[in-house]
Amino acid sequence: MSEPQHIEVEYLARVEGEAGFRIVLDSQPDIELRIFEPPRFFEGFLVGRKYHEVGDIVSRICGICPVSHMTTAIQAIEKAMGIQVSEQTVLLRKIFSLSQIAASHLIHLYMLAMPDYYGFPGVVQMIPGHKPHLDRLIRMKEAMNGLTALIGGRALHPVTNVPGGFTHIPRPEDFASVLKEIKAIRKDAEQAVRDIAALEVPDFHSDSVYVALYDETEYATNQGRIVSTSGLDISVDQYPDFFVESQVHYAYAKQTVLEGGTPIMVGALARLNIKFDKLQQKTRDLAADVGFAVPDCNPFHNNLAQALEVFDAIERCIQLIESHAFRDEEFKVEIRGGEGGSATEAPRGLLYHWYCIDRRGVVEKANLVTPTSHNFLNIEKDLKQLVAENRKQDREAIRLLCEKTVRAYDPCFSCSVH
Amino acid sequence: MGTGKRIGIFKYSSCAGCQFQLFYFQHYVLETIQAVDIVYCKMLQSGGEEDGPFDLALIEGAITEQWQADQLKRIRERSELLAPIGSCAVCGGVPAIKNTAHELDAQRRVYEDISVVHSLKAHPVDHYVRVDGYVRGCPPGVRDLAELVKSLLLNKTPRFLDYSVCVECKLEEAICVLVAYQEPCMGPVTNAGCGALCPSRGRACYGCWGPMKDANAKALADRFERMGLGREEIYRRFTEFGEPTVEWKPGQVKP
Amino acid sequence: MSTGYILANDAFRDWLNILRNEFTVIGPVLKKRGPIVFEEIQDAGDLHLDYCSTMLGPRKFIYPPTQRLFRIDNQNHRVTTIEPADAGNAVIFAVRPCDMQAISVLDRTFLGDIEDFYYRKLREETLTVVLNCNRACDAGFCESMGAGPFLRLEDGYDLEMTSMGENYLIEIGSRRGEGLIEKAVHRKEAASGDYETKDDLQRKAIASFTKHLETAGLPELLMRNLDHPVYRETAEARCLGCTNCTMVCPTCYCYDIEDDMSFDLTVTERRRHWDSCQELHFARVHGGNFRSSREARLRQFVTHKLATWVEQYGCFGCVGCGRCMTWCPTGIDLTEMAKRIQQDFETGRARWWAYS
Amino acid sequence: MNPLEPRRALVREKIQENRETYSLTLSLADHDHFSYRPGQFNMLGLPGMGEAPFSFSSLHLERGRFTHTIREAGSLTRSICQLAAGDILSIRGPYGNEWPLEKAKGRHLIIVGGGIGIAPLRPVIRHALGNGEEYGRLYFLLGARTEDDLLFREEFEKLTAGRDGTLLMTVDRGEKKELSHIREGLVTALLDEIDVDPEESITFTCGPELMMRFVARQLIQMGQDPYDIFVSMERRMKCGIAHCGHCQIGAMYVCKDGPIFPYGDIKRFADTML
Ligand SMILES: Cc1cc2nc3c(=O)[nH]c(=O)nc-3n(C[C@H](O)[C@H](O)[C@H](O)COP(=O)(O)OP(=O)(O)OC[C@H]3O[C@@H](n4cnc5c(N)ncnc54)[C@H](O)[C@@H]3O)c2cc1C
Ligand code: SF4
Ligand code: SF4
Ligand code: SF4
Repeated sequence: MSEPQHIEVEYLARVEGEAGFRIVLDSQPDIELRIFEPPRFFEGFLVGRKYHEVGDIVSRICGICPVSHMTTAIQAIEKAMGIQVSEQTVLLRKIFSLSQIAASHLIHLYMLAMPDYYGFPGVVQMIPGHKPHLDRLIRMKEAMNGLTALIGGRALHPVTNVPGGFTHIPRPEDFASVLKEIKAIRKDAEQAVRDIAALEVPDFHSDSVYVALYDETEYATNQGRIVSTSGLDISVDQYPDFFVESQVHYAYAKQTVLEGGTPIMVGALARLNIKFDKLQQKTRDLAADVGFAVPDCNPFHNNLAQALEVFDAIERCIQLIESHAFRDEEFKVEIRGGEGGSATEAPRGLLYHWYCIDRRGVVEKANLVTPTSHNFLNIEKDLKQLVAENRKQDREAIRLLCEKTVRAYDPCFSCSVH
Repeated sequence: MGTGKRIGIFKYSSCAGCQFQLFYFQHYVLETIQAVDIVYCKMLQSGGEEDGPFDLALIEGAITEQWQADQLKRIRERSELLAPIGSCAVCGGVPAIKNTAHELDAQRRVYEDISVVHSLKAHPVDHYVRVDGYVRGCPPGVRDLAELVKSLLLNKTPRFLDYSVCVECKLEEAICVLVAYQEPCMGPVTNAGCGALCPSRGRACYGCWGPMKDANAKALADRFERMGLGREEIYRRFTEFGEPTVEWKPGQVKP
Repeated sequence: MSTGYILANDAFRDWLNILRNEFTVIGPVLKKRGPIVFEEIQDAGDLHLDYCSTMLGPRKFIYPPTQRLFRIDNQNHRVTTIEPADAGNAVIFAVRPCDMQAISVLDRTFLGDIEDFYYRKLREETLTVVLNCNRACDAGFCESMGAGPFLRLEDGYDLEMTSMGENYLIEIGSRRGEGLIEKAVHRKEAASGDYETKDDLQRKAIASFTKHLETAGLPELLMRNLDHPVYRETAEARCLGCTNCTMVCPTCYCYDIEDDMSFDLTVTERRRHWDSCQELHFARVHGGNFRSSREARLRQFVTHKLATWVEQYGCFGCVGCGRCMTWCPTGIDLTEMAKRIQQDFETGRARWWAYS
Repeated sequence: MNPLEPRRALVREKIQENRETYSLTLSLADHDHFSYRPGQFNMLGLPGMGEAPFSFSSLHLERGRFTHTIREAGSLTRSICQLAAGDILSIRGPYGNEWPLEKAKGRHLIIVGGGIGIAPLRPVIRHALGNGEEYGRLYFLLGARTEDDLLFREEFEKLTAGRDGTLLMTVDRGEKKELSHIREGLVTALLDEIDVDPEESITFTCGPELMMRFVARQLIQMGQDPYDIFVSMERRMKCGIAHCGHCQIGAMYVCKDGPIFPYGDIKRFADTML
C-alpha cells in the first residue's frame, strides 16, 4: 500500500490572519486547518483589567471587525454590571455595526475573494484591467467607513463607544453630509450584488446547520435569540449550555460546535438562510432578480449573501439615521459586580463575549467565542466533502478549490485565535 | 510598475488593523499601491518573494514567538529600511498586556493543554532588530502612513510627529479633560498623531499611540495619584499600550 | 480724555445684533460641560461675558494654530501664496486686557522689522473690543505684569468696554472702533461721573489681586541664575514636556513649517503650525540637540517670558493671564519658580554676580 | 510682500568638494536684484523637502552668481546635492549679519575653521588674501576629521603660496602618505604656532561648537578680548526672519542678530556648548 498523498498549503494568502492547511488525499480524505496565528491570550490578560478598558482592548482582537468585538464586550459588561442604556445608544450601536459589516464585507469581496475568480494573485494585479470594480469598492468603503468613523471617532478601533453609551454624539450636519455620501453609493451596492452574482462558483451542496441571531421585528444585529436551522431557539444567556468549545492540537483557534458535536455555519449565508424574510423588500427583490433563493446550501454563495447584506445595510442605515433626531446625552455608570454575556452578528457571524466582573469593576473571568471558531469544524467538513467529490482532479486544482472554499467562509484567524 | 521600490509587509502578533489601514486608507489606496511594488504581503496577494530583498520592510505586530524573531532578523538583513508599523510593533501594544500577568497563568486561562503553546514575552520590533523609523498608532493615522509612502517615493527621511497628544488638543482646541474635568488622561505622555481623537470626543486619552519620547511618566503617575487614583488603576493605564517601553516604565509601579 | 459712550445692557445686545449684519462677531461662548471658548456668535445672547479666561486666547484668530502658506508647483517651483482664510471683517468682543496686551506683544514679533504677511492681514481685518476686568481671576497676575486688570495700552485696539452694572462704558481706541460704536442706536455720551465710576471699579479690581510677581530686577536676576536648581527639580518632578504651557500662552509665537506633497507628487502645500520650545525636537540640528533636557526646555520658557523677551522686545513676554499654570496638567507655576529664585537671592543662596 | 515667499534660483555649476560635500553656484532665475555680504546665508529649499539655511561660500556676486557649499546631512541637503546644472531650487535671503571685516582692519586676523564650517569662512579668507595690506598678519587654521574633509585645501594652498598668510591644517585622523604639511590632532594645537599678540588680533571662527569653545577659551587665556572673537552659530531655523523662534539663544536670534556673534556676547546665555 502506498503512502497517502498530502497537499500542504503552508500559507493561505488573502485571508485575515495566519493559517495553512493540510489535506490527506485518501479514500477517506482528512483535513487539518492549521491556524498558526499566534495566540495573544486576550482571555488570559483581560483578567485583572478594569471594565472600562475591555471595549478598547478587545477591539484590538481584529482590525476588520473592531466594532463588533467592542460592542459585544460592552453589551456583555453592561449586562454584568446592570447598566441600562438609552434607546438612542441602542440605535447608534446598530448603525455602527451595520456600517462595519458593510465595510468588512466589501474588503472581503473585492480584495480577498474576487482575485480568485478573475485568476489574479491579488488585487494589485487587478487594477489595470478592472479599475471600475476597484473604484466602486473604494467609493463604497469610504462612505461606510465614514459612517463608522462619524459615530466612533475613527473607523478602526473607535473610541466613543463605552459602557453606558457614547461619549460623543455627532452633530446633525455631520450626519447629513455622511448621509449624502451613503445615498450616493446605493447604485454601486446594487451593481456589486449583480457583479458577484455573475461570478461562476463551484456547484456544491453542503449539508450544514446554520446559526444566527434572530429577532421578530428586524434583521437582528446586536440583539435577539440564537436560532438554528436544526431547531435550536435559545436566549443569549443560554449560550454556554448549548455550545461547546474544544482545543485541537494543530490550531491555536478552538472549535466550537453545538452540544452533541454538530458543526455549524455562521455568517452572511447562515443569516440569510435563517432570516431572509427580515431583509427589506428591496433587498429581497434584488435577490430574486439575481436568482438567489433560500435555503441555499452552497458555501460559495456566502459571497453573494455578503453582497446582499451590504445592499441591505446601506438602505437600513439611511432609514435609521433619517428616522431619528440625535441629541447629546449624559450617562453615569455605577460600578457593580456580576456576570453577563452578549451575542451579536459580526460580519463573519455569531460572536459571543462573556465576562465576570468583581465589585470593583475588575474582570475576573472572560470568555470569547468568535465566528471563525463557530465555522472551524464546518470548513473542515466542507473541505473533506469537496476533496472526496473532486478526487479525480489534479492536485493543483484541488488545492485551489480548497483555498477558494476557505476564503468563501471569509475566515478571520486573528479573531479566531485571540 | 510604480517606482520599483520594493516593499515587503510582514504580520506578527496583531489584529492586522495596520495593514487594513495601510491598504484601505481611503481614496489614496489605489495610487499608493500602484506607486510602489509590494513584493511580499500575504494578506494582499498569494505568492510573493518572502526573502526580499526589500527597499522597505514594514513590520506589523508584536514579537511573541521565536520563529517571528528569527524571521525578523532575516528580513532586517535583506532590507534597506525597516520600520515597525502600529503600536504592537512599535511599543508592544495590546499584545504586551499579557506581560503584566504570569505567562503560564495567562496561557492556562485560555488553553487546557498548554504544551502546544510556544509564546514568549511580548516585545516590540526594536527589541530584536535595528529600526529606521516608527509608524505609530493603533491604528496608524493616515497622516503618518501617507508621510511614509511619500517619503519613500521622494527619497526623504519621513517626519513623524514626536510631540504629545496635548499639542493636538490645543491645535484642535479640544478642552483639556485632565485639567477641566479631572479625568486621568494619558495625553501628556502619549505620542501625537491621532489628532486628539479622544479628548475631542469627550473622553480621556488611553494612550493607544504609545509613549512619546522623553515622556515624564513618573510625574504623570504622581499627578494621577494626587487625583485619587489607586496604584492599580495607574498601573493599568501605563500598561495598556506600552508595557515593554522604558518611557512608561516609571508609571508602571506594581500595586 | 477720550470720547466715551454709555450703552445700557439691552442696547448693547441690540448693537451686537446690528453688527452681525455686517461683521463676523466673535466672542466668549459657554460650551457643554462648562468651558468657555472664543467663537463666532449667532446671537448676542450667546455671548458669555462673565468669564475669567479661555484656554486659547483670541490670538488664534490672528495667528491661527495651523495656516496654509503656499502652493508650490513641483515642476517649475512656482509659488502661489495662499491668502489667509480671512475671518472677513471680524470683530472680537470681550477681549480681556491681558489678551489685548498679548496681541500687542505678538505685534512686536510679527510686525517688527520684517512683517509677516499672514499676520498683518488677519490683524488688519480683525477688530478688537476690550472688556476690562472688574475683579482678578484666580491664577491671574496681569496687574504685576502691567497688562491689566484694566486696559493699559495706548493704541492697537479698537474699543474699550467697562461693565458698570446696568450699562457699559465704551471708549474709543481707533477710528475703526469709532465706526463701530456709531452703529449703536441707543448710545449716549458718557459723563464725567461715568469715568469716575470706572476709576472706582479699576481701584477695586486692582485691590482684588491675591497673586503678585515682583518684576523689578527680575530679568537680571534670572539671567544670573540660569543654573538654579529650581529648573531641574521642577523638570524632573513635574514637567511633562507636554507643551500645554506654550500652546495656551497668548504671546508665544514660535512656529514650524511643514511641506505636504500630493500623492501624484505634482503639488506641494507648505503650511505652518504653532511649535513650542518644550518639544524635544525644537532645538535639534544635524548632530545634536541644544535643549535635549527637559530642564533646559523649561528654563527656556521661564527665562524667555520673564527675562530675555525684555532684551528682545522691550517688554515682558508674560502678560500675567495665568493660562500656563492653569492648563499645565501638574500646575507648574512660573511665578513660583521666579519667586523661589528671588527668595534665594534674599537669603544669599542665589547669585548676584554675572553668570559665567 | 510676503517674506516667506521664496524666489527661484538656477543651478549654474556643481563641483564635488569631497565625499559628501558639493559647491553649487547659483543665480536667480527671474532676473531679480540680489546682493549679499560674506557671513550671511540663504534659505534654500525644494518642494516637499522644506528649507534650510546655508552660508555663502563665495566672496561676492560674479555675473549674478554666488556659491553655497553644502554637506549632505539629511534629506534636503542630499536632494540639493543631487541637483545638476539647469535645475531649479527655491531661495530666500540673504539673511543675517556679516563677518566684521571693518573691525579687523589694521589688526592681525586669525581665522579658525572646522569641517563644513570652513565654507562660510572661505569668502573672508579670499578677501583677506586679496586685501593683505589692510591687515596685519593672517593666520588660517583649518581642521577636519580627515584630509578629504579639508575643504578648499588646494585653493587655499595656492592662494597662500608666496604670500604672507600662514595656512596651517590639521586632521583628526591622518593617513601617513600625505602628512607632510598637515598635522594630526586638534585645531586648537595650531593656536600655539601663532606668534602675534592676541590682544592686537581679531578672530573669526566657524565650526563645531565644541571646537569654537576650545579655540575661544584658549585665545582668551592667551589674552584676547572675548569681544574680539567672532563665532558663527548654527541653530535650527524655519523662517530666517526672527519669527519662528527656533534659532533663539537667550535673547539672540541667530538668523537676525547672527549668525556671527562676539563670543563674549553669546556666551552669557544657556544652551550653547561655548
Ligand atoms: C546660519 C546657518 C548656516 C549654515 N550654513 C551651512 C552651509 O554653508 N553648508 C552646510 O552644509 N550646512 C550649513 N548649515 C547647516 C544646514 O542648514 C543643515 O545641515 C541642514 O538644515 C540639514 O538639513 P537636512 O534637511 O538635509 O537634514 P534633515 O533631514 O532635516 O536633518 C538633519 C538634522 O538637522 C536638523 N535640522 C532640520 N532643519 C534644520 C534647519 N533649518 N536648521 C538647522 N538644522 C536643521 C534636524 O533636526 C536634523 O537633526 C547652516 C546652518 C545655519 C543655521
Ligand atoms: S487620544 Fe490617545 S487613546 Fe485616543 S486615539 Fe489618541 S492616542 Fe489613542
Ligand atoms: S504645561 Fe507644564 S508640564 Fe507641560 S511642558 Fe509646560 S510646564 Fe511642563
Ligand atoms: S521660545 Fe518658547 S516661550 Fe518663547 S515664544 Fe517660543 S514657544 Fe514661547
